[in-house]
Amino acid sequence: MNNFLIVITLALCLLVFVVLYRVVFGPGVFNRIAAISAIGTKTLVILIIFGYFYNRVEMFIDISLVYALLNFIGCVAAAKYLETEG
Amino acid sequence: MKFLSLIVTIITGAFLIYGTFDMPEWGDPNSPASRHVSPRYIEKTEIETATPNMVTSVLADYRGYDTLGETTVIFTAGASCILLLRRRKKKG
Amino acid sequence: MITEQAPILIVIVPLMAALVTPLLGWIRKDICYIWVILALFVSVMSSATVLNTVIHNGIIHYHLGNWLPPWGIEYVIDHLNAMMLVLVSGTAFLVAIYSRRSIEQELPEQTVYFYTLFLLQVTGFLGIVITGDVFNLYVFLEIASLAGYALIAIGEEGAPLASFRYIILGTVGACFYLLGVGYLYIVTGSLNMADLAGILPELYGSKVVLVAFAFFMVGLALKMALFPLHVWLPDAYTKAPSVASTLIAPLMTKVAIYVLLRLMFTIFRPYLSFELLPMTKILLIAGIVAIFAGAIMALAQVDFKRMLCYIIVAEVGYMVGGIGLANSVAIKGVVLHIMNDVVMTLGLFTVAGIISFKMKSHNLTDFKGLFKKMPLTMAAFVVVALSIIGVPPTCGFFSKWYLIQGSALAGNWIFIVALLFSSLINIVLFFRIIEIGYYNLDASVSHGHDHDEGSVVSEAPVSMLVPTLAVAVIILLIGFYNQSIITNIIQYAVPKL
Amino acid sequence: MTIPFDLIIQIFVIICAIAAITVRDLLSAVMILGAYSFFMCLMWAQMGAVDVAFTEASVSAGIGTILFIAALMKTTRRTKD
Amino acid sequence: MEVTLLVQAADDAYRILENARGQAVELLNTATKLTSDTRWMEEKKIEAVLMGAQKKKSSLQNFVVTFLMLFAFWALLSGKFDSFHLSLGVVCSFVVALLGHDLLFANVRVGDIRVIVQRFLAYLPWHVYQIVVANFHVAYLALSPKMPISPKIMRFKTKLESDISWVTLANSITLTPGTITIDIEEGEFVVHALSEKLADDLNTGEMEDRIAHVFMEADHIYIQDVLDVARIFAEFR
Amino acid sequence: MIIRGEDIIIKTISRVLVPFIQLYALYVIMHGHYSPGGGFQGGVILGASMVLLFITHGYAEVNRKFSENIAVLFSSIGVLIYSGIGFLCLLLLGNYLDYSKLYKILSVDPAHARSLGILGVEIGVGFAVMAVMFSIFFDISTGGVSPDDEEEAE
Amino acid sequence: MMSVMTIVSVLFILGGLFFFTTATIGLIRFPDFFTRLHATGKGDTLAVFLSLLGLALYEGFSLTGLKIVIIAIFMFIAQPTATHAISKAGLRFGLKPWMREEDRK
Amino acid sequence: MLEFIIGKYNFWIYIILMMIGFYAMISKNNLIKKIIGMNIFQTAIILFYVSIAYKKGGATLPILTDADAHGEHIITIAQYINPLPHVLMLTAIVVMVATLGVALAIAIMLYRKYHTLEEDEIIKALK
Repeated sequence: MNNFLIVITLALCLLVFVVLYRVVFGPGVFNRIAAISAIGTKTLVILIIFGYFYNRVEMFIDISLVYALLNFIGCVAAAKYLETEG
Repeated sequence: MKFLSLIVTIITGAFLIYGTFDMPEWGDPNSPASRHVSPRYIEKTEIETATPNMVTSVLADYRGYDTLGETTVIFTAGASCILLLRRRKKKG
Repeated sequence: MITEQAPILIVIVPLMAALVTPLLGWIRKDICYIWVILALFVSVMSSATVLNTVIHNGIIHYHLGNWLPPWGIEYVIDHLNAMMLVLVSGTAFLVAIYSRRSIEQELPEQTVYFYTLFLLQVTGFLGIVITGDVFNLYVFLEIASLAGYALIAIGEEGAPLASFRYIILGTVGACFYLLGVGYLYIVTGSLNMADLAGILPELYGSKVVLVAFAFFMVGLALKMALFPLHVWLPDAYTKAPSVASTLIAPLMTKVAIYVLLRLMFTIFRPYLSFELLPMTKILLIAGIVAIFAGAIMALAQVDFKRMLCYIIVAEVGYMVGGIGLANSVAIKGVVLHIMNDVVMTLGLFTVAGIISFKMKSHNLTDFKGLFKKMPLTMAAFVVVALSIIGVPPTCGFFSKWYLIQGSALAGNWIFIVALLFSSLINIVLFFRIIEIGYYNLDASVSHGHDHDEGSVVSEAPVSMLVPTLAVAVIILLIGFYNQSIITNIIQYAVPKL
Repeated sequence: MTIPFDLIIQIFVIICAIAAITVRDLLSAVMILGAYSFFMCLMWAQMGAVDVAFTEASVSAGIGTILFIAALMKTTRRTKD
Repeated sequence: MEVTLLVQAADDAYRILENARGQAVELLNTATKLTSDTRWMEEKKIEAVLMGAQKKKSSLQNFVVTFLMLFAFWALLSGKFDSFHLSLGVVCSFVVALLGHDLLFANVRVGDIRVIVQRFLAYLPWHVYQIVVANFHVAYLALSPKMPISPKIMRFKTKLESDISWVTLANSITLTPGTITIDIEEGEFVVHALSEKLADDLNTGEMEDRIAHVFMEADHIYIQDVLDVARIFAEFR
Repeated sequence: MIIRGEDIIIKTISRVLVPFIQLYALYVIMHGHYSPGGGFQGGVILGASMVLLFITHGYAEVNRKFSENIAVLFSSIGVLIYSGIGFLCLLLLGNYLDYSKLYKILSVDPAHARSLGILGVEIGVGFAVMAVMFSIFFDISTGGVSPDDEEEAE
Repeated sequence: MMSVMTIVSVLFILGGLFFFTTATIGLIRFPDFFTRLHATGKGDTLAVFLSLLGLALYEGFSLTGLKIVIIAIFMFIAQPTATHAISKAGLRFGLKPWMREEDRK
Repeated sequence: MLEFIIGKYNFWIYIILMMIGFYAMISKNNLIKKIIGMNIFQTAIILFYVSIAYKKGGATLPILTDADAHGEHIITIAQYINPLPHVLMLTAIVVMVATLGVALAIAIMLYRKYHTLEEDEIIKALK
């Protein structure tokens, strides 16, 4: 099971790498924000899998919850900013 | 200007790399950093402070004064922002 | 019990008072002034108690949270600390008394938060001076810096930009310091100064320690505005509100030099600095360059406060070069000069504050005819100026004398030349001002006629005048009692070389 | 763990850092800085520093980004470099 | 059967009363001949009475329900059931409930919550099925080399009334195949659809009906409103 | 009453989420002993929940619950709780911040007194950080002028 | 018994990975901002949900597993909302949705 | 040599990050870019400290497990990651965000006065 999770994590890292293309080159700020929130979801899962590697999942859940929460808030804040500007 | 700052940056970086040569092996459990002060925190946290999370016990108890300073830093930042930006309310 | 707990009261009373100040501001604004003075008075009394205890009973150790040193944080107060504590809290006390009218004029709306940050700034300085833990020092350095950024930024036109540059360079300095702490931690595993001093000698050959030392040096040089890294200082101090510059200018650089002394003589042994590394040469060259550059640039200024800023740069050169001389006479001179320089800079900036309070600007031409109009202020100014130049009965003479003696002992003649050159420049600078103030009476009278009666200048208000005169008196007192200060305090503060 | 996940994340971090200082649009730079902080947080969780990761996720990536955005709201997004 | 009758009767009564109220307000306005400014104030007052009647009744109830939900959440998070931590939990949820009970249930009548939860759970399987279909659809689009899409923006009006049901509908639309909600303007949903066909699926209104059912809006239970309006009507008389 | 034309979705979702976020933040503060977290993190999350309300509901809604003056009060009180606990230890004849002396008034053994002292300190830190984070956000996002005044000025 | 749960959780996680992949490919391949949001908004929500559910099942029925489910529920609420917020901002900002050539006429 | 390079990759990465931040801080013209550089610079230092704390060989988080907390095993030092650098870094992160707040406040002040965020334009306006 542990090896399986390592493979999953590597695959997710690869996906994150692919999404980073949109973050770095994505035309305009909107694509970047969308890509960043997509990265957020993937890293959320990676974070919990790290918890399994350490055998202390309950410690990592709090972090990933905060992670999800603040990703959401940041996204909303950026959206509000663009709305008021446009 | 850009060129000058690049030079400064590279010099600093080279100096840092120079310092890295003598560092203990990365992640070595027997490095001095892990052997000198921190063992007490690991071994005694439950006995002395009844707190399983060492980070919390060190943060708020063993080195609690640092944390007081840190909270003061936060307070200073808040007061600074008020001083710099806030304008007085118009009465009425 | 009070004497036992006095060390903590020095820091914690201004801190707690700062927390209450915004709440008091809701009730009445005037209370804040009295409240600040009260808090600083307690702090001064506690530090005087501590100094007394240190002189009689030796070094004080205070364990915060009752944890023993390498694990917890401790205060270590020796003679040098105790002297610095009295200096810092005393300066802050005098500036607090002095601040009232100036603040009312310059920042009528922001008085409450100004006083809050004032107290926090003092807390930061005191915390830096008193602590015996390298990381704790960083935390309080940040408190002092943050408060300083804000206090400078609310000044006149151009102050925010100066403050922004100060933030960038100050953060670089603080981060370099933090990096140095990290490099020391990785090879020793300790953060306590005494503990580090015990462990480090075995590691002096290590490149890590060397890099740590270098980063400490660069970081502190940024904070103390040593010559090539001084670029933030003149703008920041010139454009800050006069009370803020009166508080920060005497203390910030001197506290950084105190940290440098701690670092070179307590954490690292002099052996590392002076025998393994060519620190003697580096510091001497840096000091000499700073003295020449500061003096020459001071000569070129037409703005009084800006001129004082370059004098500060030169004075930093004195002290750094003095440390570079590496003998006990010179170090004695350096410690004495830290003390004198705090007092002298305080005196200069209080006078500058009075001038800008009365004239609404701080150009050199504002001095026209001031001897007639505010004789007491100008008398104090003359005393301070004489002291900066180094005329015998004032305190400035003695520290310079020790420095010259030390450099003669070290056989370094260039430093003596630099000192004399700087004194010469100071003579030119201050006599020019005194001349403007004394002889240009007629011009100023006609000047006054042009503007009508409203601009007639009289003596400064009492709350500003008293601290200024007190500074002048202190300068003379230190001059008279310098021998007993040296035998009682500074002698023990100087490390054995 | 035989696979150096921290190295992989560090590569992401460096990409983000370079992108953040080269992008010619401040809002994009700020958002990329947010992503940078989140990667940092991930790395520290991987290194076992859960408390630091928690703080980084909440303080630096969360509030820091929001403060940046609020500041941009009061100023401008455009920049020359 | 009886219920249906009752509901119908109530509905009729409501309509009548609504008319009557409108007339009353109009009468009031014309009769008193107030300036436009004060007339606006009067309308506000009437509205306030209407709202206040609802709020005053349910404020305490809201608080208790919020408190219980929060405490359950706390117990789930904490996982420590000794008396010290439980009492901390009570204090914390009390404080949060005190500050936030008007947030959680701003526009929901508390009495209905059990039914809503029941129906919502019944709604979920269909929703999850839709989501899975949507994902396979996205997968198909992303992987197909030609990418057969022709996006368009469309608008449609909804018959839903409370904000929570709007939000549920909007999020459901976002999660179902080929459509995302972009905006709600004046009760009109602006939807970005990947193709014409998917947009048409939305227009059949199946999802809307289901959500209306969940939030009890198809039932037209307005008894509370009827009573309130009647009372206010009586006051005006 | 639904205000039509405004952004109902984000408003409603944040309205529903905010109490849970706040409770979660309090959980983080209170459980710093057993899991990652503590005063800073919890305080920041509390501040973030306020910020979310501010972003979505506007100034008026937040001002009703937590105005900028209350933020100043809270930040002072937060740090005062911290330094006050330290001072209390001073009064109980211990050194500053020596929580073990609190056992005299808490009737537990010194180790648990330290644990409780840590809890109290964390609560103080949480208050201060929440208030300051909100205050900084308020100052930066509005430029220090509360929107009511701005309207009056215009 | 244990192995059955493990297999189920593995299946869930693999499903999550599959949808993550398709969402990412969609994010890269789709022609414009709004269509990309289709990919992230739908794909990531379900993918996170499935992955977290799989991990929770692997953990077993404990408080920890329930907490993971809480995160999943939170994402389920937050992800569409965030998508909506960005897309609305994009529309208000004046981004033109991409259209096929024949539709443009 | 190769082993040396690979064995300490954390340190190389932190140096690279720090240099990126440092370069942005001193060479960029835009104030916000400078602040971004400052943020990266400080984060790099945090990375350095956290790298110090790490222990290879199955060390776990600096939070006692239930079994260890009740004294069922003897706690060995190698079993837990060094908590002290983490504590220091919590402080550093908070200092970082405080500095960020003040710097942004000053940037806003400057923008209010000069309507630009570029340093050279502000200097031009000052003269």
